Amino acid sequence: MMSRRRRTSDGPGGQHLGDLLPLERKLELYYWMRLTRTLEERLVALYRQTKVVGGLFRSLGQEADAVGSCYALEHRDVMSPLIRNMGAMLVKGATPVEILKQYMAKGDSPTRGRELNIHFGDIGAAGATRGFLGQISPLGDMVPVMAGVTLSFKMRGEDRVGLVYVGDGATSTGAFHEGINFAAVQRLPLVVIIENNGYAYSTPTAKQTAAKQFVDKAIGYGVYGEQVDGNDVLAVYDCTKRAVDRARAGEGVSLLEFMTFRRKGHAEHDNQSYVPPGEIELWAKENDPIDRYVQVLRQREKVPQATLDDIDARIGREVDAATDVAEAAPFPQPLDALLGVYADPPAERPLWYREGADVSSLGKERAEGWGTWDASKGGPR
Amino acid sequence: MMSRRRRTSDGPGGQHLGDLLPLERKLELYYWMRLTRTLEERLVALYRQTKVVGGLFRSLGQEADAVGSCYALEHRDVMSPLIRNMGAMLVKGATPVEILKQYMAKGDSPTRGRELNIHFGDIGAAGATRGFLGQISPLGDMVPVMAGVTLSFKMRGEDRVGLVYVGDGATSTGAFHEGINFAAVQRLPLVVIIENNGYAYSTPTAKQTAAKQFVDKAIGYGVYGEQVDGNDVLAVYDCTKRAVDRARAGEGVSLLEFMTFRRKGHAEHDNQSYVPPGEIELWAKENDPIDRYVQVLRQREKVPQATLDDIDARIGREVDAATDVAEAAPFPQPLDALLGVYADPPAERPLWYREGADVSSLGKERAEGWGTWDASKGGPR
Amino acid sequence: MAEITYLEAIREALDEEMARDPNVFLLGEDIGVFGGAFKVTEGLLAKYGEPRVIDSPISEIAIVGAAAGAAHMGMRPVVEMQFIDFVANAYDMLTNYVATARYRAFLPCPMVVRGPSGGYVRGGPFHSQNPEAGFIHTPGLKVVYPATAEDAKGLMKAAIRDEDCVLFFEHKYLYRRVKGVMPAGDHVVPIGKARTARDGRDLSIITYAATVHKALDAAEQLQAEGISAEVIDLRTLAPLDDEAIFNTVRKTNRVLVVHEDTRTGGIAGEITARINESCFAHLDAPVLRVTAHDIPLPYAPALEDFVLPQVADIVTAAKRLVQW
Amino acid sequence: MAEITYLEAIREALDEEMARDPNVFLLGEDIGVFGGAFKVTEGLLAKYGEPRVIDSPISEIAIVGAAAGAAHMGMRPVVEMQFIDFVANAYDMLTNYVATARYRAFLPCPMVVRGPSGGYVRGGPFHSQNPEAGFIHTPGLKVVYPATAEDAKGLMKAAIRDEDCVLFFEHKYLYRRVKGVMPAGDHVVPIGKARTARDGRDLSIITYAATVHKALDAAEQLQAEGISAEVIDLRTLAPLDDEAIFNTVRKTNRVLVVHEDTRTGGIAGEITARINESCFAHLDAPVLRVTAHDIPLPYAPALEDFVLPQVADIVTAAKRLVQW
Ligand SMILES: Cc1ncc(C[n+]2csc(CCOP(=O)(O)OP(=O)(O)O)c2C)c(N)n1
Ligand SMILES: Cc1ncc(C[n+]2csc(CCOP(=O)(O)OP(=O)(O)O)c2C)c(N)n1
Ligand SMILES: [Mg+2]
Ligand SMILES: [Mg+2]
Repeated sequence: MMSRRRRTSDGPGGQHLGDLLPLERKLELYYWMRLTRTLEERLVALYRQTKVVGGLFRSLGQEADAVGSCYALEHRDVMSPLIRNMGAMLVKGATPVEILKQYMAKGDSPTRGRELNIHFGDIGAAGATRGFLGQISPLGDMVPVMAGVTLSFKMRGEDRVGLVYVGDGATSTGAFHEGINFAAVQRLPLVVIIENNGYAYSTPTAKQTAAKQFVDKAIGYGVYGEQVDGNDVLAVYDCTKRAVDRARAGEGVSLLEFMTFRRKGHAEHDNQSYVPPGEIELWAKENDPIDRYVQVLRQREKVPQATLDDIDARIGREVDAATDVAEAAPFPQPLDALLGVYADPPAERPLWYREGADVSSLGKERAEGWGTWDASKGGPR
Repeated sequence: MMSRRRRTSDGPGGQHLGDLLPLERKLELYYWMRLTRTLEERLVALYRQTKVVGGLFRSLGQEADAVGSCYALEHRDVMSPLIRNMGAMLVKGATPVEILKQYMAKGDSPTRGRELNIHFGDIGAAGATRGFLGQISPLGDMVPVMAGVTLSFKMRGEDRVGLVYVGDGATSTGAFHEGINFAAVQRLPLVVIIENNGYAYSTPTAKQTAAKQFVDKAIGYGVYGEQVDGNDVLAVYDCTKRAVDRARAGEGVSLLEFMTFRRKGHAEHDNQSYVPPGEIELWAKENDPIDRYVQVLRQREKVPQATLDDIDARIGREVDAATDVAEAAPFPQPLDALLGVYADPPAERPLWYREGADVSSLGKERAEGWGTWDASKGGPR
Repeated sequence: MAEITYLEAIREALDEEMARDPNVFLLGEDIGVFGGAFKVTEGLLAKYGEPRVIDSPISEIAIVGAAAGAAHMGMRPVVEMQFIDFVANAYDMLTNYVATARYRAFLPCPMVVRGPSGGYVRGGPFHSQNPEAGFIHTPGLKVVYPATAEDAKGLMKAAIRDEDCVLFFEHKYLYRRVKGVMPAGDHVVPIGKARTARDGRDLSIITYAATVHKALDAAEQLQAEGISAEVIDLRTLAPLDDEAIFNTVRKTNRVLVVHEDTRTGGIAGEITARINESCFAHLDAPVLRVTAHDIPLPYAPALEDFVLPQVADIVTAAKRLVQW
Repeated sequence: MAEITYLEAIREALDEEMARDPNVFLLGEDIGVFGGAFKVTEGLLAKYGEPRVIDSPISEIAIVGAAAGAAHMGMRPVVEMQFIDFVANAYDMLTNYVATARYRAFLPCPMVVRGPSGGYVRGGPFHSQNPEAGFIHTPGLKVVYPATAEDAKGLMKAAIRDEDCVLFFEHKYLYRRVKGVMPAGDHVVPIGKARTARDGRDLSIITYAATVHKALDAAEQLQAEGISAEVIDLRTLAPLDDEAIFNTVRKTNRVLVVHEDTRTGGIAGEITARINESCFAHLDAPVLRVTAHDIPLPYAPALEDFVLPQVADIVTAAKRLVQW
């Protein structure tokens, strides 16, 4: 199977699927990208106020890749994000309030304070759920799991497609390999996206693979492959839509490589000392996905600046409102920890020395752990 | 990196590395292939006499691939075989006596009765050891381990190369993937051979991968790839030698695919009902690697039949002698089980209820287990 | 009703559950055309067709992960490890992904991971393992390990119907050696309940799987010497049946825990701790253990038999216990 | 001599051993330029250069497998799991390949697998684990888990010099919170020897890693109520220091085992079994356990603190024990 490559989006004459979207939907893409960025900026502020309990992960500069790809899915389809796909989750229906509550470990967060950051989902029957599946930390594991999700689609003859993201680093895991190979052999309706953002934590791509490009792995798995400029939201949409359509038509797995760049550290505490000087600034200046898309909207689509300003303002209000709700939400009660390890029994019993003990003081220590903001550094700037 | 493909050996005009071997060495190749087959046939007889304690694994029809490839190594190089690479082990210096004792679980077998079949090795400093590393059952695991062996060569600047075999089935494991990727990134002097014998146990290649051919995986790992007719011993030698030379020259990892066919079941107890009728017979008739090589030797190299007969007779005597030695060897003593789990302490203590107990009757039950020959079926035919 | 083997009992359970519930499907290496390395799934491909009996690549991570994904969507996957030893390859997927799914994300994960386990068959270090300890240690998983054909069937049916992931260990030494007559009707054995395999007064032997039969042999020998041993077959290892354990302790006041797994870190330690915590006053002697030595299981018969627990060991230990 | 942290003590050990033996090298994710997620290996790339400090792809199977291969050839690899939680991905390689290498094939496998472990840091279910039980259960592996900076250094040096594979758990809560002055000279702490962290008469608290400090705090509180608690820091979990355990039992006759790991299948069970077998007559009370609940570790502080053992729990359990 040949792998097609598009390093950049087609020029103004190219009539690809992204270009053909009506303006209203093109503005939605803008909304989701801008919301992603604004919400993350809000999270940074909350992190510096020590209101984010654990680490904070950014997708700055990668908003187009997450948003454009997920936008190619239907409501009934299922998507499994990674840490830099908050944008994809928003498109699929996750709300800013949910995300803020998760990061702040609130008791009514989607995981009731059990899991951190954007590790949550809403998956099940088409229509009844929003169709995104929460990740776990061990990288690559979601590929086999999404193979199973799409296997169920195939077995039941449901017209649904799956999409799973992995980073350049995660491609090195055994789980990625076993999962995509399994899906390929079974011709499952699955799109696997490799977000090549140049680094895995501090490790540059050259130390992750000897392949010239990740899309070259497609042929070794016998799947359709395509490489695309991940910072061009319309090209990303176009490329993903094509793969999604293939999957829906029964043509099996696709492997897409999105070329992008991680402009922030692995998490907020990482100062990116390993990145050659100037590289981050260059991407910020010349290849910011939102800036680029604003150009397209303003110049090609003739969208007035006021329209974009209105959207920005709306997002500001939404994020403010969400923050208020999330901040006001209660923390979980210690005894809630006992519920639901199994369906049966529905709760664990407290250990004998806790039976009747006063546990109200638990969780008060601000444990400075890995990746948490050091409060002594001061609040938001 | 381009992958070269040779589905068949070059015609009579092709002057490849295999053809250039002096006749004496060409006859060695014949010797090793014939020895492999004869020794395995002896093992079948012993198996049916219930003298092989566990299962029995054959490489019938794959002798060229094991022998021709390993023959491309130097004494100082290190090779890690799989269950169908007894031929490679013989080339690397394993003796028939060792193999017979292993299968019969003798106390002075290379693993003192601890491991089964050809799971044994002799690895360490160049010159002091024969340079083959015993496998374990979990498939794919030897690829990372051989990456480590060759990493030590690179770190110490030793002029040594590693070679590791995997089956078509083993390519689906996470260990294979992580190991070859690691070796590729580190540009280690490692040759990875995929023996595509059409089946993994009962699973045909089409259910193992959606790729057209395994050699297509080379590009995805950024390594040199080549496909070769695995039943043409000279072509196998040629192809492997090229990869070994590349490794020695610092050009990194190669991925070779050998096209062959497993003419016996996964193990002796497997009746191969899953193979389409006629396929085994066709390979036996038209593509037996020894028959094919005899043709080359007789017709192109003008070797008299008597020369081959002499070799056969010598092999018969060697295998007879080895059988006598192996059969006469003692079984291990129960207490030997306690030695050497750790370097320190050098022995475990017997559990208290065994202290001073008479253990001489242990091991007398003929436990009919998985893959063992059912004695009620009678002796060798 | 005719007697069937432990192995056939498992197959019958799979068959009945596949017939009952279209969401039940099988996934594993060589389980389709070939019917599995031990032929447990033989005939099921012919009966239920390919979408429900899937031959997979050699990919334990993918098998377990795909089962989890399908289980989230309402399917009821039953996956085979060709030998349970290879479940080690899926350890991350099982302990990190599957076991935590319900708790961390309210994801249902009803699935069964089954496979031939255990020694006494000259299988060597990688075809003889009893890796249950690592999973009993993992909150979120259930673990069963039947000793009889009846329980093999009934527990398999319960495992398939369970709302959580059940690791189902099948003892390969028992596959064809142990037989039973299946109770009529929908025979389901509840998970979490132990069984008194033999009534006794003087001491309790708590065990499971192949060593249940060794314990019964030992009890027979002890009887001849006037010692009455009760044998408890745990059947389920997670969750442990505390009530059954404590009841037998309160009855005999002397406990021998027997398992085929290696000694250090095996489940006998956990059982001893629970007995200490809950029935210390009822103990007339320490809880003792008969287990495998702490050694990778060797291949040669004399070595394997030395490492694994034998009937004579149980007899010796039981006598010491009653003489305490 | 200046005080250094637990984390710096580990770095010092790595540094000294790399200087001493050219065969020692480091392998792991982001350990080179970045110096590791927690900066344990910071500065070592600059000092020893690339062939000896290798940044690997995200491949725990390959990292552990390659270490084993290099160890066979006489190298002394020290590999980092970025978080010890990910050692689950290499479970097959460690338990099947590495642990059995010497026994089944006479292959030396001197290597160290180290990584940040443990909770109390709001790391959630995949950055807080204590997976030692699965490895203690595996013959052929050694397991250490230091509680002090001095032991972190001395045990790391011993681990690197050991002829077998040592899993070296580093508690991330202690990394920067615990400090010590390193003994002068070549400071090596032998593997397999426990340490009396506090002398006492009335009961023994046997523990290791972060809960050593909780136990010491509890002992302080108990002292105020007139109860004298001895605290034993195991330091090495495999092989267990039976002598130290039995000595403290014979001295105080009352034992509380404390660990941060989940309860069922944790090492407390093993310790209880050994005490039963060897010192039953010396027990004036059952061996009791204070452990984590059997729950995947949640993220929210109130939940995490509820699941994990706290000082108050140790105090409560200790009082019950002395009143038995
Ligand atoms: C199996 C496993 N090993 C190690 C880690 C630790 N880790 C978390 S993120 C990360 C880097 C991921 O890089 P990449 O896949 O490129 O994603 P990116 O962060 O660039 O989006 C690592 C090593 C992990 N989560 N899982
Ligand atoms: C990780 C793992 N899973 C399953 C098995 C069981 N198993 C042993 S051999 C085999 C088939 C191997 O096929 P292939 O790699 O093609 O080698 P061949 O036997 O054809 O030479 C299987 C599934 C195993 N040994 N390891
Ligand atoms: Mg990346
Ligand atoms: Mg094969």
